[in-house]
Amino acid sequence: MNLHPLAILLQTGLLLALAPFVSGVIKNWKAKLQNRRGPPIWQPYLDLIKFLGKDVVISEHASWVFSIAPYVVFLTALSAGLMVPILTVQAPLSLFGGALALIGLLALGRFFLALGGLDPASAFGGMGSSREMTISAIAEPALMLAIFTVAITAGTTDLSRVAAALHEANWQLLNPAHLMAFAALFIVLLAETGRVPIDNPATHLELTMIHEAMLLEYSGRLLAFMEWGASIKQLVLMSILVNLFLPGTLAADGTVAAFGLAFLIFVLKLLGLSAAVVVVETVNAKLRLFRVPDLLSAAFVLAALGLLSTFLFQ
Amino acid sequence: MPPGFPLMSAIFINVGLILFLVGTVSSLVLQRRGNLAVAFAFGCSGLAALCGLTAFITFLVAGFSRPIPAYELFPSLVPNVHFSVRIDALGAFFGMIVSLLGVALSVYSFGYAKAFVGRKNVGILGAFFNTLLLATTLVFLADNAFFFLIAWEIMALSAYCLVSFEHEHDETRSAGVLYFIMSHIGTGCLILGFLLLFQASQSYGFETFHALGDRMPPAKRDAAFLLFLFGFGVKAGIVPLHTWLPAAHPVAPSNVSALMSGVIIKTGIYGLTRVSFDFLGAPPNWWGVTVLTIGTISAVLGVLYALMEHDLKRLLAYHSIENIGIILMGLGAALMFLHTHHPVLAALALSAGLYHTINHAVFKALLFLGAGAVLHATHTRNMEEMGGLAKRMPKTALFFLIGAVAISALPPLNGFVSEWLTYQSLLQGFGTTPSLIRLMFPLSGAMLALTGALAAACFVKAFGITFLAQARSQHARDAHEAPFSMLLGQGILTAVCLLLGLFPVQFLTLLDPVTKQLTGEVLSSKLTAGSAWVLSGTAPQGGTVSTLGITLIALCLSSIPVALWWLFARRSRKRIDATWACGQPILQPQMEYTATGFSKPIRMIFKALFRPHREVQREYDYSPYFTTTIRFSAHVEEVFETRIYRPFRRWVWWISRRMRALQAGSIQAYLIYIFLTLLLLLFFAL
Amino acid sequence: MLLLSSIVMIPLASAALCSLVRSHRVLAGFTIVAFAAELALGLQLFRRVLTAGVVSEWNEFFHADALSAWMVLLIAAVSLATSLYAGRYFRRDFAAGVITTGRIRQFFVLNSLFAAGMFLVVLANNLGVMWFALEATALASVLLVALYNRKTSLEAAWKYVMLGSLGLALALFATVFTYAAAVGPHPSERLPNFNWSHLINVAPQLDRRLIKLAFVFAFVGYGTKAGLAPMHTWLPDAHSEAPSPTSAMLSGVSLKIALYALLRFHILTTQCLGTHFSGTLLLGFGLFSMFLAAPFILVQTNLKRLLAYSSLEHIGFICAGIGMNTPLTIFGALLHMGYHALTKPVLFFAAGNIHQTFHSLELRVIGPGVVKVLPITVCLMGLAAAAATGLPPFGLFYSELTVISGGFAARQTITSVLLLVALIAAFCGILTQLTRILLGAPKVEHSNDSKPWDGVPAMGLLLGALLLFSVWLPGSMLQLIHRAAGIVGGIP
Amino acid sequence: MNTPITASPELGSQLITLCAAVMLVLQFLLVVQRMLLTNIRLFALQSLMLSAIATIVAAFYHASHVYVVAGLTLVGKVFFLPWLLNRLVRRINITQEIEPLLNAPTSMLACGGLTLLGYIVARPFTTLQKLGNNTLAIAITLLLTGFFLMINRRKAISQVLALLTVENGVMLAAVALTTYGMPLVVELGIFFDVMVAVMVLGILVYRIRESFASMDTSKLTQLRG
Repeated sequence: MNLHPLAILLQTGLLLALAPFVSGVIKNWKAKLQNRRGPPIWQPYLDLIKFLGKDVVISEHASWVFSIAPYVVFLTALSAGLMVPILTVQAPLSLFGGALALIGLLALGRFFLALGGLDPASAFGGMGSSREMTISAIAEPALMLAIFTVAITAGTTDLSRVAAALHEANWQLLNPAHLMAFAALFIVLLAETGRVPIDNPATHLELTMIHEAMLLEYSGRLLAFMEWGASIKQLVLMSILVNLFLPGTLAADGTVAAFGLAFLIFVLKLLGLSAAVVVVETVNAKLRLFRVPDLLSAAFVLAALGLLSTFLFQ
Repeated sequence: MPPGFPLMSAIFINVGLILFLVGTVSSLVLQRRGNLAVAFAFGCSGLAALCGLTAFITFLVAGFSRPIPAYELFPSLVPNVHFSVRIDALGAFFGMIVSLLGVALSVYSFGYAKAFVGRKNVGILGAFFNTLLLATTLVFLADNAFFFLIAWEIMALSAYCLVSFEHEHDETRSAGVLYFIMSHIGTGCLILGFLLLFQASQSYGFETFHALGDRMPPAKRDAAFLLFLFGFGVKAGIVPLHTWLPAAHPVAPSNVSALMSGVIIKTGIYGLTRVSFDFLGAPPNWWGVTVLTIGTISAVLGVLYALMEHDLKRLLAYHSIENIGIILMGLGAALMFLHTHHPVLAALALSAGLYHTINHAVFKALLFLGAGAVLHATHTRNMEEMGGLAKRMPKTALFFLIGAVAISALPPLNGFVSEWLTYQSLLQGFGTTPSLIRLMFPLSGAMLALTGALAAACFVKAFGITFLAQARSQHARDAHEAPFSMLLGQGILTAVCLLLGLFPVQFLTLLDPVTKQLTGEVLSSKLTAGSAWVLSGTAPQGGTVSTLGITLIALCLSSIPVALWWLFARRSRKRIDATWACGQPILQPQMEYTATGFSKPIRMIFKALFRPHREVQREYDYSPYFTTTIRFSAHVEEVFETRIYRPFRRWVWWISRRMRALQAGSIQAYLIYIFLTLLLLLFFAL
Repeated sequence: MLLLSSIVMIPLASAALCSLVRSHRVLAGFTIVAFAAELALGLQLFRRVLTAGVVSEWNEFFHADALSAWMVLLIAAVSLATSLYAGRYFRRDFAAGVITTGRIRQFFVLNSLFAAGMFLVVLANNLGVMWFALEATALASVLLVALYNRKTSLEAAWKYVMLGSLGLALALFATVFTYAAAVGPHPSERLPNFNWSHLINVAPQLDRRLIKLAFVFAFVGYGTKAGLAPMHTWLPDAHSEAPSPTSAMLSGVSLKIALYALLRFHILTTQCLGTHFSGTLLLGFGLFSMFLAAPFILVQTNLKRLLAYSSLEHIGFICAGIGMNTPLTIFGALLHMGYHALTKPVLFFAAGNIHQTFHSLELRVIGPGVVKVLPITVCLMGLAAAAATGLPPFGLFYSELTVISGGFAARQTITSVLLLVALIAAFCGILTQLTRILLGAPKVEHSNDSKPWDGVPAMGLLLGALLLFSVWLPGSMLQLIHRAAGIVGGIP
Repeated sequence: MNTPITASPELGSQLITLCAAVMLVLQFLLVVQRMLLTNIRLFALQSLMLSAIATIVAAFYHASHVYVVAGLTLVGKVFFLPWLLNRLVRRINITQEIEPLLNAPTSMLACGGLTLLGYIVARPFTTLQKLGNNTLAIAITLLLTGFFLMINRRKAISQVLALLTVENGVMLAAVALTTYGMPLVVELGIFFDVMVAVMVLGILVYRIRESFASMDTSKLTQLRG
């Protein structure tokens, strides 16, 4: 198998374009659900353009790490996105790495995000990085175990092959292992994308914010790439969920029609998932930091059960 | 392969060994003339290591999977002792590691040891540095148990002398003693293990030990395995035998710490591999299970304790425990695969472990050298007094950052590759056995994930608190960049990190002889998917990864930000301004996040393990609501130290004190002893 | 030429000469010359024994086999080193005013007598004479221990002489019983032959019960003199209170000489009763001594007592090695004797230097950081300590490993494991204690030693020999030790 | 039995047994007696018995060299040593042993037990001893009780005396077991050794007395551990 430049370009464009849309949708629907008017769906695009144009203010204490962090976050999220099958079973970069590489890349992005938070010497940034690293650390085992559950049934960590395997196996979703893995991954998704009940993307209250705290000192295009990278990461994780657990609808052949169809269904699936996220965010309150581990360990247990059930039902 | 090739490497090795000796002697002779001693000692060690490197690499490249015949270094004049060495793939691989580090560390030491000239006797430092390298190389080359043990003990002895180099501090002395005692106990176990083999084969030769286990009674075989596991485990610093490691590694001079964390603890891995794959024959299942479990526990606990440290070098030492654990996961899985007769998977897991061995050697040495440079610049190991060094020593900061990324197993660097291989082998291990045991694989995989994430957290803390933000103390404020040779030493290791990360397939060919020797499988061909730049899990459709590809793609994608900048932000300016300080006039360093604070969430989450306790002293003038000064200190309890080692030590002292009463000084009592002995023997005789 | 008799006579002569002169230098000179000559003669004897097997003189009054030759070598070497060290040592004591010229002369006289007695022990053919010689060494060494005439040294000497002569009385019983056995049930007009060379041939015909009883008494008696636990109680006192040269002699050879006497009985018993009885006793008490020594080392507060306990541990190891009674273990044990004889005096010499610099042997007083005050002494002491704790590249590592692997080869696994455990325990103790005092920064500022090279020749000589023989055991010496091991193991 | 015996061996044997028994009795007296000078005299008597035994052996068995032993014992152990010790005692004017560890009755009891033990140990060898009955048993008993005496007494002098009684026991054993005693050279060696030993002990006792102002050896407990 070899690389299709066209596919790469296409998927890159898709990620760049779709990511702000998803966050916009979620913000908007959440507002609606809470009887507010809320920002328009395309608000994130406007924000990005605005940020890109603005001057950059850099802290006097910050070093070069501060300025490269946003680009690392952006690029890692983007290249991670190229390993996920979105429209076709065959992800453009599945040859360059599967689930493990994807997790690794996202972790690399987080690494620099946290460093960027520490660099301006403000207490908030440090607090944010500390919490971010803690939560991701305890989210990691659940994530890995869930991935393992899927990968074991497919026999590979290559997401395209996993998708393909599930594609052939008709309607795998009923498999309890997958249900539990899905649930686990959903919780991890909430944690990784900084959603209620783990984090509150809307707040700027010092003591509760996590992701925002790290971005506090960023401005201008640096902030733009930070935000954009975050939303791309969110899109990537969501598309893993939707495409690995409901793979039936990925485009089988290369015809334009098939692509179009796949794209539509993909967007629908995303909207469905976003709706779920919105509901969860609305009906739940943010957890205290030290209650978060309980939630994530619940995810871990779910994934472990899923694994156990693959073991039992084979 | 060209004939006489082994001869070549043999010659190179001999030259190297002789050079080490020359280095030892010359630096002892020149100890009065500090700088000259430094030049000679580290010059010789560097050249010697270079010779060794060429020899071992040529050997591995030529791919001798079968050992070349042993030869005597120098004729022994003592019966039963033969100073004979042989080069085989495993030994050559580890020899390559020690030589590689030897080169980089010697370069680094030129600048580093200068700092001691006049203050301490650098001649001693150089001499024992050479001896240590020499002994370690011989450990990997020794061909019989007697010689192996001699080299092993000399290694321990010189390491002890290096650890207690700055013996003026009490902490250093006690650490050295603890290290030497535990290592000696370990050596005792090794002696017993080897003697069990000797009992079975009536010989000391490693040749005759090969696959000896199959001819031994199972009980003795298992006993030997356990003895070796203990003996080599002490050296490798597995939990719960690790307590000496975070004590001894930090107090040594940094180039020595790098050597110890990089290579010396790897001798334990070497021994374990040698014994369990070469000597003891087909392993029963519980060996693999034990090693895998120990590995997992060591990995998780190691990184957890590392997170609690704010002493930079102790933090790194704890990470050595973690990485030893990861290596052992690979070895344990390999043993289990051997038991279930999956040689290819065994080869995969083994190469994962060995790959991580060399990776850890490189980036841990790199990090210790960085820490050494920081120590050299700030004269403190306490991270709470550092900060802002990225501006004052940018190159060191860059090297340290790369090391940190590598040890956190982040792509595209070498740590990621070896852990990726470990994941692959664990993943495929699930299918190898129908029994419930197979759940161990994914679970330890999850623990490995936890370890990786915690390591990332820990190094965000290590790098962030040490190098970023503003300086927390005067030391840190007037820090300066390290001299050239120290930077060069770090640079070499950084380059190796990148190479090992970006060209794994090419490197794995060097491992072929080893896997061929130990598992009978050649791997590198199975590990390349299509192009030579893509690494693949061995299974028919295992995952693939290409660090090089990822890097290139990322570079291509970075055109997007550039383009966007050109489109929107060409005219935007960059302003430097103060960080928002909540309305305070200026941002005080005290307002920064501290290392202790950074790791507090983890400390709270795992409080069952850490049993943290804190002391807060606050002073105020007129009302407790307006505190003038506040002093906070948090401690965690090291369970093994407080629950196992300290009580045992107390018990020993108590017994000994009690026994002194026997020698109370009264001659009557002494006469009674003799009298009773006489009566006893009279009864015994009649 | 009368080799053996001259070996015994020369020290006596030097003793006589020493009693005449006053000058310290001359005294030291005499003894050095004498013992250098002894060493030469010892090598001569070594060659003769290798060729002839057995050398005897004065119609077999003197009698030397491989075992005796080996012992002669050890005694000569240690005595030479001691006399090299003693001269300078006492000159410093004299300068410090702790000792009078008369006492110094007394030391040199008694020291020569001490050595002469030991030579006689190993060369005497008649067991009675052997006993007599051993008693002579005991008396000489008692006066040496009491040389400083301090309260503590008198106390030590008193305990030493009481326990020692009691033990020797028991040994005398053993001798009598053996003689009775030699006489046999049928008394005859002519005196029976009480020579070793005769006894060993008729051993199998001797009365078994008498020999057994004799061995029990010999074991307790000579065991007391050799410092086997629990009869060892005099040992740390005497070693710590004697002047350092004497401590070196006591621990370096005197203990081993007593052990030699015990071995003679052991051989007789094995010939008569088989190996089991005496072997078991040696092994059991050897192990007991080792395990007793370790805790005392760990909590010791006095430097020379520490070293004394380490000697106890080594003697125990040697006994155990011989008690295991396989060719390999006995060979290892005899080799260990040699290496230990070369190692331990160095430690005592170093302790002497430390004592004279710090005017105390209490570890607390010597405190941390001796290395800053006496760099060279500490360096040599460190080497010797590494050797004594059985670290390579020194020979004791080799001999210890030989004994233990011999045990394994003979399937005496448990015993060997116990031996190893005891060795490790002792190692831990010595390492902890010596690190505590030698390394570190001194508490109080001591004047850096004026004469750093004091005692270095003696220590250098021994350490050099040790290192040499650690990497190079000449074939002839190996042959000698093997023969000695054969004699001990009962292979005629 | 091809031993050429002229005078009636029974008589000799009887006499020897008698003397040996007397030695034992004297030993018991030593155990209970606390006056030092008396102790010394008792020891002298014991030694006298020993030399008597030697003489008897020499007379009844034509072992001319045993006369020498007898003579030496007489000179040395009956006259010289007691004289020496007397001088020592007068010099450091101490008249009697302080309270021993065990009081008189208990020590008698202990010695009785030790005698029993001596007999048990010696029983297998009754066939071996040529002269007298149970002389070997008595010799071993002398050893054990002497040992006990050393443990029980605290004055340096009386410990020396106890040691000397042990030596007597050895001599007795030598005579009893081995017809003609040991070879002369050995006897001489042993004898002079004992002499020297006692002198050394004397010197030490004197020095101890000087520097400790006492002879109580149970006070010598500086060296511990």
